[in-house]
Amino acid sequence: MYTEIVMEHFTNPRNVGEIKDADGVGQVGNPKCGDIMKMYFKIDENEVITDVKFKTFGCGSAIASSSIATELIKGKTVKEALNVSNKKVVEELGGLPAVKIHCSVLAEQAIKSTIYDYAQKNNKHYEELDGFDPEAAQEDHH
Amino acid sequence: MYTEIVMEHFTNPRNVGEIKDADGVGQVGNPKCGDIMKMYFKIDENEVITDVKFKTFGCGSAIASSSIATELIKGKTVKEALNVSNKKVVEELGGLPAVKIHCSVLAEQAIKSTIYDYAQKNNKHYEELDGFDPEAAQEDHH
Amino acid sequence: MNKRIYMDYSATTPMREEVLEEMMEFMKTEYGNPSSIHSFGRDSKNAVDTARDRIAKTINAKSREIYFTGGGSEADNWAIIGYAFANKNKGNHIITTKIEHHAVLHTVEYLVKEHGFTATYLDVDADGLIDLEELKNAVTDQTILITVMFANNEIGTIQPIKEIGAIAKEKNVAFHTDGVQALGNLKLDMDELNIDMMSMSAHKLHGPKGIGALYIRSGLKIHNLIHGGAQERKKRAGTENVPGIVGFGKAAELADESLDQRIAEKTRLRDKMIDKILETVPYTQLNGHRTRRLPNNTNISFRFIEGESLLLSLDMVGIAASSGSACTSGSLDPSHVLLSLGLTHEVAHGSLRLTIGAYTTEEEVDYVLEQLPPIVERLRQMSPLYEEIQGGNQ
Amino acid sequence: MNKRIYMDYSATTPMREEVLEEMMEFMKTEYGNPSSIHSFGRDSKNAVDTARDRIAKTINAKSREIYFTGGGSEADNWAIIGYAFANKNKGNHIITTKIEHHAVLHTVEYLVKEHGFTATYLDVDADGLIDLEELKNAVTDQTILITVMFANNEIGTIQPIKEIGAIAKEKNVAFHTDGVQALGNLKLDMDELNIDMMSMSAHKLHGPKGIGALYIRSGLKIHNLIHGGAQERKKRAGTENVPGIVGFGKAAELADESLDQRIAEKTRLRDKMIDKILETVPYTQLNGHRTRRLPNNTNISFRFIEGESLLLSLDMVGIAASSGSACTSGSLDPSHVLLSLGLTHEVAHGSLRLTIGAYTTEEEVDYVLEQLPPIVERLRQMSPLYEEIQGGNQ
Ligand SMILES: Cc1ncc(COP(=O)(O)O)c(C=O)c1O
Ligand SMILES: Cc1ncc(COP(=O)(O)O)c(C=O)c1O
Repeated sequence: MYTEIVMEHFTNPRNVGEIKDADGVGQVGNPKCGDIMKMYFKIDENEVITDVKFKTFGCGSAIASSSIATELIKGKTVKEALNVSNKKVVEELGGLPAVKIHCSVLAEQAIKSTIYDYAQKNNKHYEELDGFDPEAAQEDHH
Repeated sequence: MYTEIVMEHFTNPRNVGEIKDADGVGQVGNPKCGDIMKMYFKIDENEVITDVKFKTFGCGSAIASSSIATELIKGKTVKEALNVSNKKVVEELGGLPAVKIHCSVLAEQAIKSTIYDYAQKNNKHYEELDGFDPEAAQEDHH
Repeated sequence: MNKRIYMDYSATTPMREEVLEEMMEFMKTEYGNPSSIHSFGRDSKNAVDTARDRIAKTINAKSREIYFTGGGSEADNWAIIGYAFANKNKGNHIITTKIEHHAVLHTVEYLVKEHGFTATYLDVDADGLIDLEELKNAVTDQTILITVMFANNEIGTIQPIKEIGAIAKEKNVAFHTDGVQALGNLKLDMDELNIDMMSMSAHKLHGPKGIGALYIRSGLKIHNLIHGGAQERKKRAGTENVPGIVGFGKAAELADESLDQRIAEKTRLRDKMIDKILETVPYTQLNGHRTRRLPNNTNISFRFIEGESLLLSLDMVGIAASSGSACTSGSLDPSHVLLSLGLTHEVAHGSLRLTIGAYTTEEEVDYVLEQLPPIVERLRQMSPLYEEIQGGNQ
Repeated sequence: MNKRIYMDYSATTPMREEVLEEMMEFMKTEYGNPSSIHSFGRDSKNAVDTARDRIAKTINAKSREIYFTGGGSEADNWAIIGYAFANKNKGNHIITTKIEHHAVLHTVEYLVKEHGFTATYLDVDADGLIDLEELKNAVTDQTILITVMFANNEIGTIQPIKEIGAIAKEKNVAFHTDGVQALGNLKLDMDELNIDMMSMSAHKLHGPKGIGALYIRSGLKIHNLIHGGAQERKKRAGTENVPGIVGFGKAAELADESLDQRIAEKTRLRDKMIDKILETVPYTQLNGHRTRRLPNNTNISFRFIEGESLLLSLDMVGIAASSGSACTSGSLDPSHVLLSLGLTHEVAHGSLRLTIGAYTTEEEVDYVLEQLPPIVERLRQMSPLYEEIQGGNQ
């Protein structure tokens, strides 16, 4: 069902945890659907994401997607992080079953949602976030 | 499916053949239904059936029923032969499958039909034959 | 990790050795078609007859009331569709429950959507039991069939079948029960329970897959579901799956032997499992009735975690189990059964079903009890929902 | 008499050793339910996928167009009932033939009798072939489905499937064919032949009993026959018969290997059998087309004798065969197929079907050719019908 990479990330997820004084916190999904992803970013003055943590309630692929997504953006700039698509997540995981693609979408949205929070707090604007609605991202993604 | 007695009579049927100068010849059943029984009787002046032969087109139980029926009446009087019922045939065979009971009925009717022929030729009357219709006995017995 | 501990006996079971042994002859030398009159065919036919007798005996029915099918789902479909079509002149209303297996539920829904029938889906209480008064009140003059499962495959709850049978009889409505999980786990008596039709499936009781049966009370009017040859007294066409039938017969016989003793043993292990888990892991709840439940069923919700990741984690330590989480079924919602009990989506997603069987040992149960709590804790540590609660508790 | 010579391969076949071998793993250790996500389940699921690929390849279809069923009869019922109900808004007319297997014929009759459909039953000529013009003329604006069998199980006649497919396509009507006897005996290509649905059954090609498949062209609208779980991409519910599916896949693969060579060999033995019997036994006739017939089928009527007694006599010398006589089916009339050819009841009663398979040897054929004539003669000597003819000839 899952690729070895997915299983490896599920078994040893990178960057699990919280950041108490995070510069951005975002949460997407909802318990009704069975997936919630929460991310915490530390972002420095150069808009580089210096630290990332996540917590995920969800299936194996949701946890693996969170793990790989946080790896992909750690050390990257906010701009770069905003360009990490769900396709990229799927690619890096070596593929996901069709019914699990939404987990990768959730990961993409968790990144966006966290940066949105950072942008709000710091009065920043990123055109990649135009039209992004953090409320909607808490709805059903199936 | 069949009892050993049925199979034995099917394999080694008694009294197969014809009697050229028979005193009575009867035939029942028809090819449409897949069973025809023909019997030939020699009957002496004391109304004893001294010889019996049969020919049968039909399934295993039809052949076995003919065989046992001819055995049952050989050496018997006409009156006794008229009292051989299909039940008796089934009994002697150690039973027949439900769908094959009609074969034993056919055997009973073959006896009647042959005696009917004898009675006609010799101007005799047997009350056991009242109501017996040799034409009808050539119809479907299923 | 080479350990493989199977705790998913309600999904399917390994065949007993004696079952496979009896099947082998019919897979190797006695391959004849039972409809054939030559010796190959007659030997197969005798074997089918013996199997039918064995199953009939197990459930106190007559042999001629047992009809083999390709599985439990076919039996459910046949009972419901076959009875509904054959009796639509009497009425078009069917009563069932919200917690039936999909083989019943989707079949009833199909009749409603496509063939002009109407249905009442009875609610269940928090333990998964239907209300007998509600059932009685649901019967109208259009009602032709009541179909209520014997025991639920997810939560193990056993319905008051005898009482339902009595109501059906009193109201002159046919009563079908899905007995797939009950056969082999409980004592079943068709006459005592007033059952008109019961579905069975061999692979749930250490028999082969792809073979089931429908008990149909003598004289009941029912259309065929599978038309064709004269097999199964003209009620179910298709060359008989002789090895499967033989295996089913043997499995039923074995299940019936020392049934009481095995029920007691399974119940003991089940209770140990339930009690220990509820005791050692916080934020848990048992799903299904505490005592009126299948002797082999443990179903527990672990809050703040999702079932699929729990199953994967258990699988990595060699434990095979199942869950009512949506993620395990490919559907959007978690188990309709768990939701019918009143569970929230979140709690339903975090359910775990552990079902034991003839080969389950005490060591296996102990191993599960040892492995499960740290796995749950690890997943909770990753869960944002647990974080909230922990935060709140601080 | 310990000799057992099996000449009834069209009724069912022994499993090939390689088939049983592949099944064993799934009957012993890999017993998981393919719907389960743990390792037991995943291994089973992979095996099911492999089997599906193998069967798809054999008939030049896509894997996702193959749906497993509990046998050939279920496949026929599903195709016809499922398609008819799903398309009844388009029309209610079905075209079939008078020589279909009962799994088709009784299903069509059921739809006519109980569900408001109408049907045309095409005649066949003396060889068992339908008339394509008659088919074309039978299509009305109400016609939704043509179901014509690929090759007949009794007389072996192969229909002009490609031409029928072309007519169906031109008239925009779905085309189902019962391919149960064709698979393993002929080269089948779903695309080339314009087939929309085709029924298959594993036990006819040295696979296990109780497993079949329906090929359904992608996009075709069809109702489920068996509702319930999400198996078979939600089209056919029920826990997968994994060993059966694995065995079917292997059997299909083996049948496809060196198919041409095996067709040639079977054809040679068949022709020897037909020619020798017609030559050595008087008052005989071949049933079915002389060349457009299954490579394994010999069907001959022996006048003046009845089929069951012929079968019993053959069985006593160890030969297993079959007949179209009424006595062998428990029905009142001889085979509807033989009667449709124009045979009288008497001649139809005297039919014998000898069907060969992968294990048939030249010696077996020779043994049959040696045993058959004296048996026929012996039965004829007992027959009053033969007496008449003999008398006439004197
Ligand atoms: C032409 C044909 N169709 C359908 C069937 C039914 O297949 P099964 O007996 O596997 O259900 C058979 C064999 O019995 C057959 O020969
Ligand atoms: C209660 C219940 N009914 C019906 C079924 C269907 O049986 P099968 O999968 O053998 O078709 C199952 C198991 O899957 C079940 O647990």
